[in-house]
Amino acid sequence: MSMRSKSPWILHYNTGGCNGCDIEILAALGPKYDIERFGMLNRGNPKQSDILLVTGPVTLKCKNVLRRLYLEMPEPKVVVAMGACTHGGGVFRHLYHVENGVNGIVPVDVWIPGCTPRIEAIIDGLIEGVEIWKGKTKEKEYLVGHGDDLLKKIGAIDD
Amino acid sequence: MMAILFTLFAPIIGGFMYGIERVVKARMQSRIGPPLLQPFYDFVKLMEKRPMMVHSFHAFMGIVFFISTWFAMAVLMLGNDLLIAVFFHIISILALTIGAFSVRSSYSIMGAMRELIHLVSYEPVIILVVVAFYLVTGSFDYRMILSADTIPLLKLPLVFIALVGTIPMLLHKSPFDIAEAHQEIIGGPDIEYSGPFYEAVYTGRWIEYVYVFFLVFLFGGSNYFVGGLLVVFTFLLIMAIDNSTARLDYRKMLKFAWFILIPLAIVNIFFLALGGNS
Amino acid sequence: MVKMFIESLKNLTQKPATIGYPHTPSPSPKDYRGTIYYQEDLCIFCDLCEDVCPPGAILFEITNAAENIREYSYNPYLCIYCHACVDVCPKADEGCLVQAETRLAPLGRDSTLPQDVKLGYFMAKVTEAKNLDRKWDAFEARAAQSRDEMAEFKAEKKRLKQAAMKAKKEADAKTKAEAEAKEEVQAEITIENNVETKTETKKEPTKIASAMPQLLTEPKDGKKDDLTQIKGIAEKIELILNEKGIYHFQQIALWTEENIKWADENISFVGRVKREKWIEQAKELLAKK
Amino acid sequence: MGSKITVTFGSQHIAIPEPVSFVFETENEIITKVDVDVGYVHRGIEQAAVSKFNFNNVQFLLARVCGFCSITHAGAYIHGVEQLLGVETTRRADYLRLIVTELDRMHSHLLANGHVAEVCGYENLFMQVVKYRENATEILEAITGNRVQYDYYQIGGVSRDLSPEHIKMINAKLVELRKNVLKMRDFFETDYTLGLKTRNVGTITYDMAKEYNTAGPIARASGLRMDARNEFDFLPYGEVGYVLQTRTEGDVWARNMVRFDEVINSIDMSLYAVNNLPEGDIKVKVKGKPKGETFIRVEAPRGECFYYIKGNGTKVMERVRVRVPTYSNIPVLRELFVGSLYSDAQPIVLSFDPCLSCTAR
Repeated sequence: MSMRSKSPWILHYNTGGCNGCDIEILAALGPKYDIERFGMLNRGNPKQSDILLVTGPVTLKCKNVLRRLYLEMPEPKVVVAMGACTHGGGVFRHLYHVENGVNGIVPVDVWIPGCTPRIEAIIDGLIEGVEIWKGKTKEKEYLVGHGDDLLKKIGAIDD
Repeated sequence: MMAILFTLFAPIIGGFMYGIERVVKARMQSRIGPPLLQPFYDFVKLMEKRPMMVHSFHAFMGIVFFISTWFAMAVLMLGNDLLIAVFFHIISILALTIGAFSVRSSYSIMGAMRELIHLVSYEPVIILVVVAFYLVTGSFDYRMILSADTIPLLKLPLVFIALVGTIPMLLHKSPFDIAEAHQEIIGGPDIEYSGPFYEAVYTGRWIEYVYVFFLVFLFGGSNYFVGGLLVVFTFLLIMAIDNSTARLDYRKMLKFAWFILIPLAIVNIFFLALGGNS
Repeated sequence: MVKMFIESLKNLTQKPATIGYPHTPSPSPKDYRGTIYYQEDLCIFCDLCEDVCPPGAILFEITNAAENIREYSYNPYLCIYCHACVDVCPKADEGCLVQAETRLAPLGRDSTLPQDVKLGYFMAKVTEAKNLDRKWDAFEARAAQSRDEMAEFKAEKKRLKQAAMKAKKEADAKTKAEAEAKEEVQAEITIENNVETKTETKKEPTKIASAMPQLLTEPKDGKKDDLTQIKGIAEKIELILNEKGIYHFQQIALWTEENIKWADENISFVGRVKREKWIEQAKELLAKK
Repeated sequence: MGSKITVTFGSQHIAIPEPVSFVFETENEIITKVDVDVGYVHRGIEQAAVSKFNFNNVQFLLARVCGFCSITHAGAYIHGVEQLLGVETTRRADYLRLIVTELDRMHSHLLANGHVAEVCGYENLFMQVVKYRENATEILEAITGNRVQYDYYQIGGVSRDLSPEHIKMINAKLVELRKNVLKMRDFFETDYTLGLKTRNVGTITYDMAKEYNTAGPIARASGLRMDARNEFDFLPYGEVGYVLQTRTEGDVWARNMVRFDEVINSIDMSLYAVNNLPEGDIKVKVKGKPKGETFIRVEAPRGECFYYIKGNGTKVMERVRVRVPTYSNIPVLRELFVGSLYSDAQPIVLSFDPCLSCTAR
């Protein structure tokens, strides 16, 4: 089990944020912080990823994309939400085209505070996510309470 | 006995080579990089993922890729014929491409097409390498090559250069990582594999390392020290080239292989044949 | 290509540029914009920080409208660390609102919340980290409601005061000759009466805003329907409905637009009745019965 | 390989972190048709700026229009409000604003160039650029208190002052950065394989640049002499040695080169400004509420950013209109794709340094 925690692969999706977090993720891949030390790779492929790293307040148009990405990831998986936007929308809270954070769409496991977080905080958050990931199993996770309508549409659960 | 052991441990040796590669690559980019055993951590992680497949044939083809690559290795070590091993390697790549064609992802189909172009580019050179070995040592048997009196490298310098030129194509390294092209088609043929099925493809790639660097090792002949040195040198060279080039277009790869590498190997073999007759 | 080749080999021999962050802590930069800390005994409750906060991460909940007692709450995970609240705070120099140089650690689903008095009442009261943002949503609604109550209370107070003044003036005009002592007693009585009405209005403040549906004190024939059969009504909501006086499908089936509005305000979050089609469902269930 | 393949590029793709969707129809990997959808990031910021926020904290919202050019968005708005209020900022505040704006430009340009190298499959060059870029972000962190979202502009001045230690640190780091940026520019300029991938790829001619109304480094790489820093003097660019940078090739390579030239120029300007910082206050007191209308043009790292703001004497603005450079660069992008290879599509997109969160707001 502990060997598993040394190889988390990341899927990054920006759901309508300001790019600030994405810049910092790119910088975290760079030589100074180098998150590959922990075996983390930015795979960009939901089918081979373990950590869904979400940034942004989830605009209405990104909502279903985010859900699909989450469902395409095989279990065990965790969601790490980064930045203030993902927690209730941040500065975009209650705007008309914004879903007020990630937790209404996919279940969030770790929140990283900050706008934008320091890279040290990103590393901390990913490690925290890995800790939660260690405790998860192959069992299927449904998006219960997170909009079952789409799940029914794609046949993931019965009516 | 050694041959059987070597075949059995081929994935492990390949995994170590991949681990070393990742560390060296990170150091060349002035990073610390992952631990040496990282590929095996990935291995364990992928085994523990929920098996999720597009359809059973696709998943099966991924496993066929792994098995036939390993089988090519086994043929190389036990069947004692280099040429047959080369053809088994072709079968493994074909299995991968057939699997990739069988899903509807456009990235996968594009990756499969590029993979075939890879095959067309490097496989003639490798066959020429094997033929050159035959001309030098008079055998397709690797044991005969390894016990030959001469060091094949001295007679086949241009063939060796051609082989080094094809290694980036075979192992999907920059500048010829066209089929994998992480920023374009995100892994190409492997994109739709996940969990344990991706495991098969991932591990199959490690065996390719052993396969190709074994060919490099053969250039040392009976002098194992020269062979080992060649492997280390080639490995570092490939790493450094990987880190200092951009990805090229597949057209350029095909031109490079057919206009430079194949003539290079043929010229060498031609002179060898002339020298042998006179 | 050649230059990069040489550079790669040079990097191979040199020490990597990576810092060993989790193992060796990296220095916290000076004047870094981090968590906002609050000191209650210095606060003058001017509410300026609440007004200025762009994401609304600072909220004052009015717990006691009569005595104007407010509680400061702050959500560090929603905060954008923009420094605006500290700039606007009149007592920032004395340390009422201070921006620290560090930020809170990431919040895992099962990790304990930071228990710091200086983070305000919300973080102190919430125990579980799971679904923290929804709890904050609920808290925001509660704080807004408390503010409405406060406004209502103030308006009521003003009205009463005016009424009392008017009454007093009229009384003055009418009975100039009457004794002053008697007058005072009368005024006191009216005020006392008003206090009673005040508390009544406070109990159900939203009654005025929208029409209440037909409510029962107890189920008809002593037997209530199983409201959870309606999709969208969980056990918890059923309890709330029962408490309000709704026991039967029939009651829900008879709801009008205004009743739905009432339900939105009093039972669950906005739009739920319509979205989950409670009324249609109730009608169907009624027909089945 | 004769049949047509429809390839989607986005909304989730490793090469471009932002959600944007391109649908390419390819034949032999040559793009024949393009469909662009940029609306994924729309959040309704313009609406919020005139309804939810007061005029004195709209800049915090506008800074989060885009993380790359946060300082320009906040800056443009604040310049406009200051015009409406009739505020004269001190020269020291102007200089400090200029330093932070230019530092922002540096880190944005460097990341953009590094990202082009990354999508060309040149991972090492990306790593080297990011390594040296840290110098710029470290300075920004020390001055403003955050690496990306600075919130440095305030109505009437700036939020923080520079201390002598800061000036010393900035000098040391900028000199180092200048040395390394020159080295990086050399890599980009002379590298053979990167040249194969970037030279004569996605070429915009001078006429095309003019016709399609491009902006920023994209226009300047095609020889169009346009830069809002050259025309407007909200910040004292004339005093610190600003030079307009142009190239004539108009391809991906030229855009990278223009960015490097601008980074060098920005470093020079910042060094001059830091060492010749005028004395004075950093902030002046502001009273009143904005009334009237005005427009502001400032140069974001991606090009010219246009703001139109209108106040009506209340604490909420009446109109805040944002027009961003990427918006005017998208049409020519579509034109470039048709006929180019799919493997060149990523370098072309990234060489535009697209900022979709600006475009859709």
